[in-house]
Amino acid sequence: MNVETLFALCACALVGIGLYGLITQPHPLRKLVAFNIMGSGVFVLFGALAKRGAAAGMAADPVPQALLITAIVVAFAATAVTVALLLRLIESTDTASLADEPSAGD
Amino acid sequence: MTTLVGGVVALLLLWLALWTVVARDAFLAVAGFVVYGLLLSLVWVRLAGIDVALTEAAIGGGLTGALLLGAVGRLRGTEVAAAAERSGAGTRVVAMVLSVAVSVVLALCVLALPEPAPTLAPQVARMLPSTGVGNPITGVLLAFRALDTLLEAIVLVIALVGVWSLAPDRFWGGRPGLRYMTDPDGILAYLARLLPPIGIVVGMYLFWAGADHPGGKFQSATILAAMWMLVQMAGLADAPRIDNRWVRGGVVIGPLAFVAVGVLGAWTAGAFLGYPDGWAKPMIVAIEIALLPTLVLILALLLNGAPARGGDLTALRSSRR
Amino acid sequence: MELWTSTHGGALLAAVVLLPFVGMLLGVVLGGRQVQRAAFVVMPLGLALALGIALAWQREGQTLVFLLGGWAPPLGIALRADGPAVAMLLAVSGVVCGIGLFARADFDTPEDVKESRAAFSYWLLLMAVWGALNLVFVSGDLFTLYVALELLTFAGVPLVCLAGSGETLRAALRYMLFALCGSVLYLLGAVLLYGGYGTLDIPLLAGVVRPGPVAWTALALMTVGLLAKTALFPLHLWLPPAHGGAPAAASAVLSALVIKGSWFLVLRLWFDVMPGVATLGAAQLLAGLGAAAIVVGSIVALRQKRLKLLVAYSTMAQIGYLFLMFPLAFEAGVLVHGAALSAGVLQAIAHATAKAGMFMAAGLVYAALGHDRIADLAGVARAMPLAVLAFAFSGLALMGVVPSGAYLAKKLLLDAAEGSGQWWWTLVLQGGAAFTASYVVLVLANMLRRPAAPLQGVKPVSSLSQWAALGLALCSLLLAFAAVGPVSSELIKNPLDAGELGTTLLVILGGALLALTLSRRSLFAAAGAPHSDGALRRTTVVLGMAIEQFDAWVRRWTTAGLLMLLLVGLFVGLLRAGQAA
Amino acid sequence: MSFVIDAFSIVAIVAGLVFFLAGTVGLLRFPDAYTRLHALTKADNLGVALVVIGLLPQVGSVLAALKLVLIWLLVLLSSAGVSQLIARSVRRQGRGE
Amino acid sequence: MADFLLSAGAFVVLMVALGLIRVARGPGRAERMMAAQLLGTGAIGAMLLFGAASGDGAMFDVALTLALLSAFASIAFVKFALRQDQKLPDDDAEEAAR
Repeated sequence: MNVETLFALCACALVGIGLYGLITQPHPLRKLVAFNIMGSGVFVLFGALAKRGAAAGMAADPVPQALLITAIVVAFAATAVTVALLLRLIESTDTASLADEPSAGD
Repeated sequence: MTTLVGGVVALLLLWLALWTVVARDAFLAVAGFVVYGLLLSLVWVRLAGIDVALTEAAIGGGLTGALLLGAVGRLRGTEVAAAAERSGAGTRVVAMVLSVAVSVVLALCVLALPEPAPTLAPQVARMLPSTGVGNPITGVLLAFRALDTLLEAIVLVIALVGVWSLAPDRFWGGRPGLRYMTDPDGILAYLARLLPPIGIVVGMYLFWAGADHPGGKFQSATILAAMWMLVQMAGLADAPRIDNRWVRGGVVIGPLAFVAVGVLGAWTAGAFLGYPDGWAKPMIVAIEIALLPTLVLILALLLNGAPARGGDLTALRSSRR
Repeated sequence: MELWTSTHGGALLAAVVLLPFVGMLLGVVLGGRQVQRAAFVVMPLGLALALGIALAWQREGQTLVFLLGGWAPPLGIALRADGPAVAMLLAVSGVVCGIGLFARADFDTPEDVKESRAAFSYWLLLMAVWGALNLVFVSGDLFTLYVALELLTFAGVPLVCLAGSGETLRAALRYMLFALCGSVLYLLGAVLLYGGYGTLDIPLLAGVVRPGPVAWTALALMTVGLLAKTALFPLHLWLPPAHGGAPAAASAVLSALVIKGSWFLVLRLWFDVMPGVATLGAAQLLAGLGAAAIVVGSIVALRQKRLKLLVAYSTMAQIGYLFLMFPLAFEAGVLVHGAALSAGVLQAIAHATAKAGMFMAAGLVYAALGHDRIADLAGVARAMPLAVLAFAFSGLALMGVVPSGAYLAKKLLLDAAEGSGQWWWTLVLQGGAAFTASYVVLVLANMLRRPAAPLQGVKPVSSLSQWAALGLALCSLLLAFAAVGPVSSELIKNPLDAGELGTTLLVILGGALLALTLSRRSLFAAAGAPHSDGALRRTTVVLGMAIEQFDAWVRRWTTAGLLMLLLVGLFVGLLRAGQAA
Repeated sequence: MSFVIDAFSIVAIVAGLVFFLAGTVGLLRFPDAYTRLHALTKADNLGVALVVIGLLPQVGSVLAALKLVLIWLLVLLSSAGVSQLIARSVRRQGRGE
Repeated sequence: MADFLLSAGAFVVLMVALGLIRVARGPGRAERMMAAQLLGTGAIGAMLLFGAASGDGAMFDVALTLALLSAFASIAFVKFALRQDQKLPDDDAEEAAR
């Protein structure tokens, strides 16, 4: 098996691991970490596909690699916004639960 | 040999990911994630993506790690409460089965991909000379798909506005995040005096190299932002007020200059974001130079978070009214 | 048709995307009161650009194309505007302007303040949402569309918690995390498509995509990811608290506009990227989820105590409506641009205008009374007739009364259902109108009721805001006339025609019946008075409670997450099975 | 000549690897935080240093050699500073024995 | 030579990977942090060896970036995670504002 197929398969597993954490971990910060793992799985998959596309004297297809840089920066921005939201939520309610409040009256 | 190295790295990566997801508490998960980010840059090197490896090393491991670590320190008691909401064993089994199923389906797709792989590399190789830059990734980011790069800068501005909007009214206009105490032992301050000059040199080097070799404004901006944060963490400098004119100007100068160069292109080359013959490289460099301060500022300010102290007094009055 | 060279007027597409963003960037640096001014400069300009695009599109008689930087796909990025895109561009510009007028009163920077957080953020985010939506409509590249989706999320989430209360922060965080999950699934699908076909340009992809594991998985992942962002049942866990908790001017943006972005992208994927991969079975599943959304959303709406939450659940139900057209758009086993697609776009526009008006009306009531408890709305009709009229008109428009846009959409879909022999969608379409009528009747009955004591302490609200709400509601109610060009005018009947009047009455009657049987409190019970229910109502109340419980269960994070994965599997299976057959 | 250079590189790199091994073993086997820290810094300082020294004759350009030295200096600096910080925080918590 | 460098890199990765057991076992945050530091150093070392093996000088840039950013992450570690017992200065400011 060549290195790109190996990492592509590894990336598929990473996506699954991230999904599992995203669904089962109750704390938002843990979900965020799981999201980042899942995201990196997608990125590695894209990177492996880029490596498959090596041609014309280039070691990899540069288009996916350029897109990846954009995607990594966007994922960082997403993480930053989520962390800010989470910290503000903790600051104002002292909880971080995502569940509905047991509705009291209205 | 290469496959063996790849296999070792892949196995480690999977183990770390799994461990991070199921770890006992949030600190462990984040510590695992930081290590995971370091390993990921090794993966990128194996995948011939030096540019991506640079970005991942800088953002994935460094900035995201610092962001998450900062959050872990401020969780207060929320983790204990969250543990009570842990899903039952049955749910976890179902989730595991479904997640594995998704992975398997994806793996089958990967194995079903056509051979030889479709690629745009030959087209990039053919068109790259007309852009005047030697690094194909810079060519894609700033010529062929310049719109994406412009939009990405705008994404960052919007994310920053979103983060700022979370501030309590009384702190609006003030300084974000924590005021770090000066380190009593002086070691941190020592590091924070020593590392930034090196970081600035490395950052500028990557920026300069980016036109023809791996590197570029993102990687450079991330390093510079990290150095600035280091100085802040050591208590040597404070985060800027968010109503500071220079901060506001710096945040938007990059995308605005990008649009301006794009309009210039529409005028001289007949297409928005186009470059007239022979002018591609200077215009690309101009965009990169304008984007650099914006990226440094926004990345650092995103790490700083929402304004949390020293708000404008008039705002305070009106919110109490 | 030329899809890979710039056409006349193509540059307008770049302008319409960048204008709101440039306004936003200038707003950041100008700060203070200038932010609002920048927004009010951008609004008429954006509307004019959208009109210019519509005119150029009509003159060219084909899809407008603009190649950025002159680079042709697959290397470069093309912006394209076809019929649906032009219609959505126009509608969104109009709605943004209406919401902008409404929001002037709520998000004004006070005189004694240099810059207020809420105003600064609101106007910037409004412009960001607008730019992102325009990009979604005209972008011809799947990765640019991913960036546009993220732009939309980052701009939409902070709008939820502008008020800053704990409950809205929680809603915003939930929205953010679920939406992020959706975008990663979308990106994963796009990555697979690139791996399989080496391009992300929509027409280029459409030419080369063949049914197979890669295409099936990609379409399933992207569709489910987008459904999570659109909040189609059962992936709606974030919608009710987010839309119900945000300030009215923000709810209007979220409900009328933001969710349309990801919905439109589903449309693009199915109709333009992979029309040959999509199968009737998968489309039936999509529309089936829509039908479930209508039933569950409407019944839970009836059981709400607060007006804004009721309107939020109504949004959930209306989202279901937007997906009913998918199985009706098949011709000879292939999805085609036709009457059903027009009906879908029309439905989206009708919902955008009506729902914006409805949220505004609810917000006005809340602002005036200081609460929005449905049971205590008696006497509001007398105190603020304009707002109540806006609510009533929006409600009628959503029900699909002639000559509203929803009416025309329903008509087109009914024809398509009849033509393709899918009689069950006729039932859903007609029943859906009755469900819509039910909560509108419930609210209006409470609003029109004579109060036990005259209403005290009603705060004055901006008349501009009231007129803006009424204006949008009227737009929706008269939308069918605007569509006369593309569709035959014979479809629009006189609203007082015996047949039409009969249908309208039947729908309202059905709605009233539903409201009577399923609402939280009996319609006849005066506020606070003891009231005994009959046996039938006792049974239906139990049913209503059961559905409410079911909704609460579906909206739990783990349930929604598992359902999301399950849906991916179902879509892959149905796409595969359909090809084999 | 090239044989001598290669041999030198191999010897230096293998020595570096030994220190990495020692660092890991120490981190795993040593009884308390201070001694573990001691083991860690060996890998940081000497492991990387020997690898860098071994690689220096292998790289072609002065710029690359400069980068190598800079990397080593950086690792040295941050390792020294950070281990100090760790040690102090361990002492402050009264843990370590 | 390239094969030797490559296998040396793999050895370094394997070695520091063993150090990960410390991240899992702890017991304190300091130990986990040490293991992370070791892995950072290891990744830099491996990157250098891989870079020399492939003859691609740009990999040294990655190692350089890694060295800078892992130092930054380590300091953030110490600053945020090891001093949790200390009160955050802005908490006082918050209290005063209330």
